[in-house]
Amino acid sequence: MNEISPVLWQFLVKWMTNFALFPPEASKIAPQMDALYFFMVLVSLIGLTIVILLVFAFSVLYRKQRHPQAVQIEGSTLLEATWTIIPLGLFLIMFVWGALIYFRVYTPPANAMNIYVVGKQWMWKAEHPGGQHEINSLHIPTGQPIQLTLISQDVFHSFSIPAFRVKREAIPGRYTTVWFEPTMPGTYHLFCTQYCGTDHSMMVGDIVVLSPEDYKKWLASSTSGNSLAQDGERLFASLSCTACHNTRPDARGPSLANVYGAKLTLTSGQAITADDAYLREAILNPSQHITQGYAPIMPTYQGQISEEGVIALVEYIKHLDSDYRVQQTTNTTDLLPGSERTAAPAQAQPPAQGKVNQ
Amino acid sequence: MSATTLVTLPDQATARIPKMNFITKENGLLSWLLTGDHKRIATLYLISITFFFFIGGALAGLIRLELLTPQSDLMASDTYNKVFTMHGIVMIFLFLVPSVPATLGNFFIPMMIGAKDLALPKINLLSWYLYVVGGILVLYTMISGGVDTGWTFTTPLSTHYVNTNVMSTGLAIFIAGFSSIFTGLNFIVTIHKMRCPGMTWFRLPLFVWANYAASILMVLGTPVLAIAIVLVALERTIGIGVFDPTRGGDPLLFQHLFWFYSHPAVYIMILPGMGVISETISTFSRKRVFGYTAVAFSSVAIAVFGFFVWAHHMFIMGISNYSALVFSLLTMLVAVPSAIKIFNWTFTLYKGSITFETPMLYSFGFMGLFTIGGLTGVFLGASGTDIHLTETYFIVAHFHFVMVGGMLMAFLAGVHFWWPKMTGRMYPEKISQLAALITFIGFNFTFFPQFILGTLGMPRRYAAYPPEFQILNVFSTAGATILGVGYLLPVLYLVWSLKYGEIAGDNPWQATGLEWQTQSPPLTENFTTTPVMDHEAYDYEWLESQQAKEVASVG
Amino acid sequence: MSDQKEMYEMEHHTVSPMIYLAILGALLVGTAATVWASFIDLGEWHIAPGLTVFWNPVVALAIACSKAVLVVLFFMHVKYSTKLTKLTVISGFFVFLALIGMTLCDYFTRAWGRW
Amino acid sequence: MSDSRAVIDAVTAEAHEHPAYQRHHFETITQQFDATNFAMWLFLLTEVMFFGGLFTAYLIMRNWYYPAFVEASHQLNIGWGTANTGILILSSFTMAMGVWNAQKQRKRGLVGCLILTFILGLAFLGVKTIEYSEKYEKHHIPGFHYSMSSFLDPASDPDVHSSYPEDKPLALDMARHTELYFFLYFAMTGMHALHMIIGIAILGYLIVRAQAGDFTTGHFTYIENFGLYWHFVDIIWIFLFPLLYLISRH
Repeated sequence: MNEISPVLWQFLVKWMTNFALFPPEASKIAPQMDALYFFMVLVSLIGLTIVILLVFAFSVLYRKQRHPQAVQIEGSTLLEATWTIIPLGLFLIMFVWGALIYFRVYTPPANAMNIYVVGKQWMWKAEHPGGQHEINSLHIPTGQPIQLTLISQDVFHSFSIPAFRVKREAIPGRYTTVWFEPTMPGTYHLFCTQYCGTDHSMMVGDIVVLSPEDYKKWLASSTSGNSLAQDGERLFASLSCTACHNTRPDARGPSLANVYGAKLTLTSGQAITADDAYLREAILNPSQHITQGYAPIMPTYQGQISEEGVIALVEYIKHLDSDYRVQQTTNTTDLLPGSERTAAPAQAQPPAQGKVNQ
Repeated sequence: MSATTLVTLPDQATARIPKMNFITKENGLLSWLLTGDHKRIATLYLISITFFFFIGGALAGLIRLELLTPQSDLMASDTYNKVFTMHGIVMIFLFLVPSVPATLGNFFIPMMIGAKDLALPKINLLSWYLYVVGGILVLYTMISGGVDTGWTFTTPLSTHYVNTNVMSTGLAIFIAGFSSIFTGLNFIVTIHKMRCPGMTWFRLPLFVWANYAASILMVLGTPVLAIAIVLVALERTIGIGVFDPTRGGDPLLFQHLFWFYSHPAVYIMILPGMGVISETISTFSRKRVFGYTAVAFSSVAIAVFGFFVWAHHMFIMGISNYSALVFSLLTMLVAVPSAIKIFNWTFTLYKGSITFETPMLYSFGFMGLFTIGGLTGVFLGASGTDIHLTETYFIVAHFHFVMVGGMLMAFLAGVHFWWPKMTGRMYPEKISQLAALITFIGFNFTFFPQFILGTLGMPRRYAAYPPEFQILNVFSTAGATILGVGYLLPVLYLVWSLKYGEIAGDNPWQATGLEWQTQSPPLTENFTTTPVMDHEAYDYEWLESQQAKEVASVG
Repeated sequence: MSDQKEMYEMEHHTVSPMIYLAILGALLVGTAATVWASFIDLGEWHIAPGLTVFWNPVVALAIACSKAVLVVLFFMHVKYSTKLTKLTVISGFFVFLALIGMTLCDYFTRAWGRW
Repeated sequence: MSDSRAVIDAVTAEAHEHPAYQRHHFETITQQFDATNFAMWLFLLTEVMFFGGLFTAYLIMRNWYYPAFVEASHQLNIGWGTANTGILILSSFTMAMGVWNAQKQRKRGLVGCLILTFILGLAFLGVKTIEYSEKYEKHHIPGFHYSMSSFLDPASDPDVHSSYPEDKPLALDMARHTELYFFLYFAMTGMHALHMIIGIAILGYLIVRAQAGDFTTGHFTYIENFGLYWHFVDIIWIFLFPLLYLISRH
């Protein structure tokens, strides 16, 4: 064999040694997803076997040589009902099971660490809360739920990590989220799976899952000096946002302290929770997102700030406590998982400022 | 009549092709190009879609060759993108959508219901011309540099980020879309209004039911694609857009409109194929289709439910989770009629008298591959697993199992089945059985590894991929070469048989459809007198008594 | 034979010009009504915070629908047509609503929950 | 099943001669009429779905950018819109009368009605041209030097401002979205006008044929089917009028 075709031989050896039917299960959701997957494979195999066996058996038993005269049968309501109801039942089980997983994957837990990801032709840019920027790679710790807030700067992209069994499209003009909890340190593939133009197949990267200790080391070694919120603060100042958004009694805009997670009432009477998506929209399309009691005087920043800039601003506003000076001193380690949450206001916390809910 | 075949051919020494038939009626190119005869238009369609099938096939070959190695070495990635885009556009809009309806349906629906022609012959011819114009525009696109948006034209990629021939492709699809609308419209009218005396709805062959269901989808779905394409074109030209997020539009709206057509479109593609299978399974097992009504209504059910599932293409694209829930549930419901069909066909074999001519082999191939294709569709319809499997090679494998393993197998089954009727001559049996086998093996070799690739996470539309996926890709490419042989063979021997095939006679398969009760090739008017349907569909006892009567009267 | 004649009669029912005239009148009155209604503030109905029904569009569309129904039934002879034609009209309307309704469902439920 | 029954009866009857206008592949003239009529209805269904995409887009965008859509729609002149609605309804009436005349085989009546319909159709397009040219003058045609000044500063547009004094200046980010309104306005009315133009062209042809007496011999299928098309175009307008002109007044 080896003499006949070394290439083929190499191939076979390679195949036998690397053969896998599914990628590693490196996140908490992966085994759950795989359970459903294997259930489906099993059902499919059984179904397929039944069909093949029946076709084969009938072909042998009722071939013309053995069975020269066909017996005309109209049908059988009972049989037909059987193969309507059983598949329907199985499909409905798959539907419910699938929907449960779907909701799990797209509903991040409250204690998740948030990382922003910007997709653009043809690279992924990840922004850690501590100000670490990465391109086409993502370093994350195990044992910690991680939420990705995705946005695209141009066309549709899709952030896919097969080893985690999660995938979410980064769409232009809107945040989408996905979360996962890595369980196994290692390096995994990151793909862009939504066709996005010429170098679509180059828009790949590595997901590096580290143990919490290694992750801390990595954070320390790759910090750019400023946290994301600090970047945001600079931007906040340079865009003169403080001219209106301040705590003075005659302020033209609402104070933004503790605004994140608060329930706001807009001029249209609509009640809305100030989340990432709201903050982004309020910066880019302010007139639709004016809090009740304020005049629609805020200019739009569409086209003036990049998506990264918006992310920095959102991150800054998120961490604005009543006195934003406190935030200025926040250093990278404060934003580590665990300590971070104490700084950010909890979801259900009522707004501290009276003006917000007038 | 031998024990292993049901083919009954007339005595070859004395048999002649009837002098008067639709082919010999008139001569000259113009008599074809200006014809109103549905059989001639079907022939024109058959030739043109075969042409485009091989163009699409050649592009598929290039894709597989490129994927032989992990690097993008045979082609640069933008060339690769153009190649797979053109492969998709040619195969979907110029082959799969018109394949069975416009050729076999066009030819046989009027004959099956005992009519002289489709209700609107001029519209029928017009729809062929629209198809040709669409095809020429696609060829023009290809020659003048191609287009690299993918066949899905995802906005804002197609509107603002590519500089290739989106406009001419869009126009091509717009025009080809109207071709398909007119075909569908013609079928619906014909089936409603042109049935011969006695041909009630429940005496219609299931092929007619299936095409009827597909036609509903064509008529109601295609215009939405047309308007979506118009909006894309307007956005590219005057640059204001409902699909452009930077101007306040929503790119997901394009997805909604696009998939409102393009999901039903997969049923447009598969339903007529299912109709073919109903005919062949019944004929070669000498039995009425098991549960005729269930099979008929399952076609209609697929057509109706098919309209309400489109957003399952958008589960991970940021539609609301609640509507994902609804669309996922409806997707599960639409899978059921297909399961019913598969089991009904299987039980048609029960207590039959089965022979294994080529159309039957293709039909068996269809049943196996379509079962896999359909069941893997459920993987993608369940919203949870869809997250992992969508946009990977799993989905590529899934729709190729349905479209190529299902539809193309059915198309070949149908072409072989009706070849003697269309041309008056038999195709060579042994080599065609071999071709069916080669196709089946080649197909599985090509597309089965892609399921594993997809599960492993290999994204679709990648010119270059991580090296660990290479082995399976090599298998896939190797299979594709086998598949290529499987598709070339029929062209060769079918053309050969036009001159050298055995003379088939009126009804070589002893089939019951009205189309078999007239001469082959048929007269321009199809029947000498308007037939009267006085029996149920697939009534083999009626056929036998009919033949007994003939023998008696001749004797 | 009688059956066919009946069919023929049904298909070719000639609507009397008086009916056409009456429909014309109704359509013009409808147009006047809808324009008139648009100049009046018909108010709104707060079902829940953020969910309000404005009556003006509802009334305008209701009038438009009734006008369309009149045109379809009388000018387009659907009232005198076969069940098939009626079914065709209804199914077209149904799929049209499915397109709009199910697409809007997505848009209206996007704000539910935080994704 | 009734239609196939009719065919049986027709075959068994076969008493009458085939009229000259019966196409060879139809058994009876009733069948021919039914078939073409049904085909026309199916074609109208495709048209409904074609406009369906635009209506969907309009509803979504109006919901999102309500203030922009309201103020942009104030740019439309309700007077012209109402006039056009009246014209189109009247033309639908004359068309229906045309069909009636064809059924009753009255040639002069038919030709008269068709000509009236033709004139009313042209009148509609004329009014539309006036409206479009107003938009052109105000730079409200999206994509061609689009100007937002009427919305950023309503007072700069005294004609409209006098009728809608309560209109407030829109913020820039909202004013931008008026362009979407006008895009949809032009897409929908333009698509409708295109249907009108096609209709008027066909109408011209039908008038010539009718004058030659082709449709007053009992063969009025063309007239009837064209009537369906014309009424359909009318119906589209019946919906466009309130959606674009009226519902944003309050």
